[in-house]
Amino acid sequence: MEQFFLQLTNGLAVGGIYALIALGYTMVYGVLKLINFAHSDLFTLGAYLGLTLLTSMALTDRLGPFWGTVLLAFMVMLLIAIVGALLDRVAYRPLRQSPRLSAVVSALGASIFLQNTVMLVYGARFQVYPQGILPSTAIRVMGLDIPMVRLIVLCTSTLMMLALFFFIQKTKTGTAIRAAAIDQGAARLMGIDVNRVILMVFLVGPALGGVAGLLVGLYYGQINFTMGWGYGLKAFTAAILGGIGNIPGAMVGGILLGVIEAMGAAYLSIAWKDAIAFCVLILILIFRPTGLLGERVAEKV
Amino acid sequence: MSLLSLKRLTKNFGGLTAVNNVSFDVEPGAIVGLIGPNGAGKTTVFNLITGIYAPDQGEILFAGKSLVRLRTHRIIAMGIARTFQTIRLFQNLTVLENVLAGCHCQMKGGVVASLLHTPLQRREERKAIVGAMSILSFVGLHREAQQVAKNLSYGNQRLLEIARALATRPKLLILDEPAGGMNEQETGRLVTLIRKMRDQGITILLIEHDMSLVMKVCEQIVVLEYGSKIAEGPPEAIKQDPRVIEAYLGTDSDW
Amino acid sequence: DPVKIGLMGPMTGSWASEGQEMKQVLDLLCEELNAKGGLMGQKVAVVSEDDGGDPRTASLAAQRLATQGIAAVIGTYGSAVTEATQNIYNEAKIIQVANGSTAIRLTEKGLKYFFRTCPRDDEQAKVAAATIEKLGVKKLAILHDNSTYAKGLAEEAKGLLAGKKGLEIVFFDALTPKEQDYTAILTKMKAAGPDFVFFTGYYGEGGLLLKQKRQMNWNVPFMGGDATNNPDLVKIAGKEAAAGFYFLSPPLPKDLPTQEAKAFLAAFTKKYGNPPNSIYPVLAGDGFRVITHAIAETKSTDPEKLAKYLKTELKEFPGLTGKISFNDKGDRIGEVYKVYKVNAEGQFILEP
Amino acid sequence: MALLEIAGLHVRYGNIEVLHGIDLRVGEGEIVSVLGANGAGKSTTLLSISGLVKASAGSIHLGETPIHKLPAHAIVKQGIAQVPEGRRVFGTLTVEENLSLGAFVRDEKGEVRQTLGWIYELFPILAERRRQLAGTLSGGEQQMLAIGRALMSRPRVLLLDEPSLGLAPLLVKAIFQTLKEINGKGVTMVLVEQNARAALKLAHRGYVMELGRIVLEDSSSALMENPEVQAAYLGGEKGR
Amino acid sequence: MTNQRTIITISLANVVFASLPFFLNTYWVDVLNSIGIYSILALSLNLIVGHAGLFNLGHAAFYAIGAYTAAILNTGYGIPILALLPACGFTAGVFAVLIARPIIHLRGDYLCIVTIGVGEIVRIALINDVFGVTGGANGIFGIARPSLFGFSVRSPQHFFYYIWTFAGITVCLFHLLENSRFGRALNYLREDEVAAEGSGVDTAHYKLAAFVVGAVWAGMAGNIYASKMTIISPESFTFWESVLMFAIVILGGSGSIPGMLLGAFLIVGLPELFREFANARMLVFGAAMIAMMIFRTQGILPAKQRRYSLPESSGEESGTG
Ligand SMILES: Nc1ncnc2c1ncn2[C@@H]1O[C@H](COP(=O)(O)OP(=O)(O)OP(=O)(O)O)[C@@H](O)[C@H]1O
Ligand SMILES: Nc1ncnc2c1ncn2[C@@H]1O[C@H](COP(=O)(O)OP(=O)(O)OP(=O)(O)O)[C@@H](O)[C@H]1O
Ligand SMILES: [Mg+2]
Ligand SMILES: [Mg+2]
Repeated sequence: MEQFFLQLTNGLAVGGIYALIALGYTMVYGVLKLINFAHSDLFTLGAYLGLTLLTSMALTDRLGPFWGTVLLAFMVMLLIAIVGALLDRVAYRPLRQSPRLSAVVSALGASIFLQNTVMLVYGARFQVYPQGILPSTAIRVMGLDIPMVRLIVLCTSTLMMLALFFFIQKTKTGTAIRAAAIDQGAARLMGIDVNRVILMVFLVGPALGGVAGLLVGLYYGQINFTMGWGYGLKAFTAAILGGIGNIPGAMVGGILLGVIEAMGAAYLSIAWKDAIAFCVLILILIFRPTGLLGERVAEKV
Repeated sequence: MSLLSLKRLTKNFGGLTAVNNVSFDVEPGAIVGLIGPNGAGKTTVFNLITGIYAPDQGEILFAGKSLVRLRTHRIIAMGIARTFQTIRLFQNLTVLENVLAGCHCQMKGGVVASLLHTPLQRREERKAIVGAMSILSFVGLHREAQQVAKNLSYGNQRLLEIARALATRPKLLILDEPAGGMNEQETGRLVTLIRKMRDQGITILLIEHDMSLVMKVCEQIVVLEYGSKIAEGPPEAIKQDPRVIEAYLGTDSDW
Repeated sequence: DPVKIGLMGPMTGSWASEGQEMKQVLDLLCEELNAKGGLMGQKVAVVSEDDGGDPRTASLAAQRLATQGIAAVIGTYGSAVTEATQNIYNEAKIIQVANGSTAIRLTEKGLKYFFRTCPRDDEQAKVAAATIEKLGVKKLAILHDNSTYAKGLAEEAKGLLAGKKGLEIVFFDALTPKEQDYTAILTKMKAAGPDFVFFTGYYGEGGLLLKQKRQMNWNVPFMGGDATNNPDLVKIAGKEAAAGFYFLSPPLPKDLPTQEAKAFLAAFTKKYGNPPNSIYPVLAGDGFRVITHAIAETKSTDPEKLAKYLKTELKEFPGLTGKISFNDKGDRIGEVYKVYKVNAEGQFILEP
Repeated sequence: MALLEIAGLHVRYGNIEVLHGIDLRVGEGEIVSVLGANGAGKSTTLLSISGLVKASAGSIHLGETPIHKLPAHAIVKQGIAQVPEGRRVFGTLTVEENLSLGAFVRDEKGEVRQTLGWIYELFPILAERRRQLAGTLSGGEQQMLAIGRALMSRPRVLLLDEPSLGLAPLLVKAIFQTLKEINGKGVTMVLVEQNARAALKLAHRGYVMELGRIVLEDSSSALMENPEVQAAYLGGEKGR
Repeated sequence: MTNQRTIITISLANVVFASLPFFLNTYWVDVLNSIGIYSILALSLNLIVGHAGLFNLGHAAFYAIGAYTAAILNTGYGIPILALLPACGFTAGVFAVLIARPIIHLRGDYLCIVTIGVGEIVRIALINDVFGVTGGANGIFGIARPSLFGFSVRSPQHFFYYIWTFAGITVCLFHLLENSRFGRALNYLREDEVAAEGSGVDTAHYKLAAFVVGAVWAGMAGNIYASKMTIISPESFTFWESVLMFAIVILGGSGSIPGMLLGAFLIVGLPELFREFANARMLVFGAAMIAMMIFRTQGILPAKQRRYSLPESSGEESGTG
């Protein structure tokens, strides 16, 4: 039983990170129907930029761990958002009118490019975050030691997701994003500036990915230039699991995937953990072909 | 025996009953119109016949055989062809290839025959192209045969849909608003075409809101409202039917 | 014409850090050699190719090197990658000295021109088993990462220890490398109740395991294979968590009393600002030194002569990682492995 | 002074030119109908007014403002709304969400609500289906939604591309009636219709397009008397 | 006649290409071999992605199944590797049926993630030495070289002719396949599934068939790869491999056979050309990928419309019967 709860909190924390990254995939996908494979490398870049800022500006020393980290997070979000928008400008915008899969290949190229940029700039070795920025204590809940960091990670990601959810569902810009996701031409006829919407998406999505990178760095302390692939694949899986293009879906998918993995590792086999996660995914999709909260299908014949 | 007969057909979408206990028959060689206000369930009836939706209740018999729960392509192979309310062509393929899609179920060549281009396969292919071209001439599109479908004008796209449907050699052809987006002149040509098809022995069931067309070509009309059949009969009777006038035609007797 | 020595290593991809440092080491040694006048009156040049850490790319890299008139090739890191190139070099009659490929079967094929400066997995497994027995372990957990190397080592050790009296292997499984959260595995392993854990994977995962183990308040001692020999392990885990960690490794240059090792360490640190991070690039350096020594001694780049020299005449060559001799299969002879332990300051201390 | 003035408009798709110099004027408060065979370029003309396709030459002015250089969303802000060909409702949004998107350029919440109420009065069936996904509406229902959505922005100029397409006869009448009323409130309209008789009955003036050119321009009544127009667009016999 | 001209050009190009091993050094010949294998893989994936429009990012799974079938049966039972060619295609095809059947109804990106998942499951299964026959992470070594009538294919030059003969046959067969009822049916379902079904095309059947034919060829490519490398390990069948194949299809111009060959030249060949850039070579490659896609958004050699020679008497109107 103890194992179960430990694995659960563990799965939730990892799932929270998957979900944060998944949101970036889902947002871009929703509007452009593009699987932004480079998103995972923006996540990596977020982790590295976070490290640079952390060590060069000593924010946490000056402002204390809490406010320092918050400020750091905002700076990382800002920087990665800019990179995201640039990426769109350079690699995706010229492909707006072309077949969907062309942009996917461009995204793959961008992913290779970004990953190797990080390698060349920061070196191929592991980089290590300074210790002790996030509290290393555990809190006792019902006789179980649950590390604080997990709660922090889970709370941060949940907060960001909720904020995004309200932004998309309740604000005018959010509605514009959803409309542009369905039919860009019609959206423009409503007076929506589609280019602004896309820019918005490429600011917000990568920003969330960047924050996820920072969280990973702070939480695990170790980052490397190839870490994006693994997280990216998981996050993309999570986005699909929840129903791609669907924001609550990405959250549910991410958290669920984290928990499935943890449970698979705990009760079945560690070595087969990823295979188990993919099997569950396939099973779910066989029975719910558009994911758990999949897009509301509205194709009328 | 009727060619097509619907028996107490019902289809629900969530809480909405789109088709409610509808029965009617289509006799061989007839031209039957299905009319009714928007959202009455006409397209849904077509989708039930062609297996895109499965009915919640009721029976659909085609030449005595039940169509319920058959996959669409099987139903097509049995001799029913359709066009769609919103045009659904293979936009990036040529006009000829669009028609060849209709020929598909007449042909047999499988993977291996295709890989090796066996003589049998080649003969079959030849025959299909000849057939497709004659259908294109029949609807008047043979000059556009090698054009990409998306470059056709709207009216021609509608004709191409009909050509594709004809290529399946249907006994029954069902047309969902074939005249939508056509002007008078084009509608006139469509009327001729429909009659010509009937003369070839094809039974026709059509949905249309253009009453001039419906009253001109249909011999029998079925009227739906809110999913239920409210009237059935020849055009003259339907024109006079007070319920139909109230629900659909309006009092103005322009037609 | 200069004497060309090939270097095949992972310059990109997941193992890029190893390959790039291999190049640093060889560049340094080559410079030093040229400063001393080169070989047979010629300059020496290092020709390096990227194998991407993947067998197919490696086979192309090998073909490419094979056409460039190299006298010998150093590398590469991964066993499967090396294996994909062995035939190519062998058919082209080029001496290959691998530096990180420890899989046993590489030298069991009887290839004439293949050598390696790293010891084999069974060597290491023997030392590991002996150490574990010496420490009086009762319940052992073995964790690998499913890579050729780690799994091979884990299975060898398991084979050697299975059936030993008083020792039970309570856990044997693999983690997925390149992930960051291993608490699920640690939690599961802890439930099996081992009093000692042997982790055969790499330092990145090793550091995280130590760190996360400590976060769970679990105090079981860990031992790693030679792939955990990397100062980054301590950085990743943190000094507190890394303290008390054992690992096996060929002796580090800093622990060698020889002149060569000390000089190399100083020169490397001077040129690149830090001591070498991984032991494998240093082993690549040994490969380079052995080969260039053989060329100097035989005054020839003829592979037959070189191979013969290496197998029969080279004895106790003072390498950067200790004395080097090769047996007939091309394997390095002698007890190479030492046991290290991390102290409270995070330094690697040679166990007596 | 014309409210909307198109001069020498050329439009090309890729390297095929489909409009070869269109001149079209719409006075304030006028309804102008555009007739023409399939593929004549009627929809293209409307799309270029809205800025969804860009002119390769020529100009479009709304009052004094040249709008052919503006992006589509800015043109909507200028008060031009369109009911596009093929309806293009947002299929995975609800009816009500679609309608509120129609009012995207408007800020005053209260007035928007009022307009919404008015639309529901015009098309009661939409009120019934307000929570249904637009994509599952029947063809005619979608057409109503598209018209309602365009009206939500309270446009000065309304561009209608075959608004009667797929609508039941009763409803066609009702919609033309509605358009007349809206026009009475000062909304200027450009109406592209295959149902030429109804269109000319409603419109003040009309244009006839053929193969990307305007070939005829006259008052509606004159066009209805024109034998060529009668033959091509009104049907030889007594049409609808 | 233009037709004759093309035939002459193609034959000439073939002769020039076939003489390449006499001019190039072994390394470049081996690069061409790699390109050949990827051409075959891309051609097979092109059926699934390019023609049927099914988003498959797990093609390496079929490739792996073929390679492992060859390796296991050859090293374990001593069956000649060349004789195993059909067997490899067969197992990969059977695997495709088993896998594709339940997932075939998934649309677009859902199918994509499932194929990625299948690819990963296969790779993980190989690493974990499933059924105890795959050799785990070590893989399988000692695979025999192909030999035909006592002639053994050994050197890269030999493999050049072996691989490119196979690739040539594949090109011819797939060209015929594309220009037939089968090829068209795949296009119909790519364009509009509902309309295809509504025209009487059994869409589920053709989706499955596309997967199977693609898998069969990938399986045979796996056999060739295994015999060329003589050692295979799971590292050669990662997600990255699937990505490469996919990139070849799209970059080359999906649906176009010449596109596949050119795409393979670019995707496999460019990283080799970029060796000059040392550590930055993949960076340059990534940038090149973006640039090529932007300059040729439809792919480098996009598919052309099929042309049919029409019957003479298509002018006058005739009946439908
Ligand atoms: N897939 C679906 N999900 C939910 N409701 C649906 C679906 N398909 C149709 N409906 C509803 O069923 C009713 C009947 O639709 P149908 O398309 O059959 O109408 P129709 O008679 O063809 O109308 P029109 O003449 O406007 O095309 C409509 O109210 C529509 O909203
Ligand atoms: N996106 C496009 N790409 C290429 N050609 C197009 C495109 N859209 C329309 N065309 C072509 O431009 C011409 C004019 O088309 P348009 O849609 O404006 O005609 P229309 O008068 O509205 O006809 P309809 O009555 O069929 O709606 C036609 O020949 C059409 O084939
Ligand atoms: Mg309908
Ligand atoms: Mg139009």
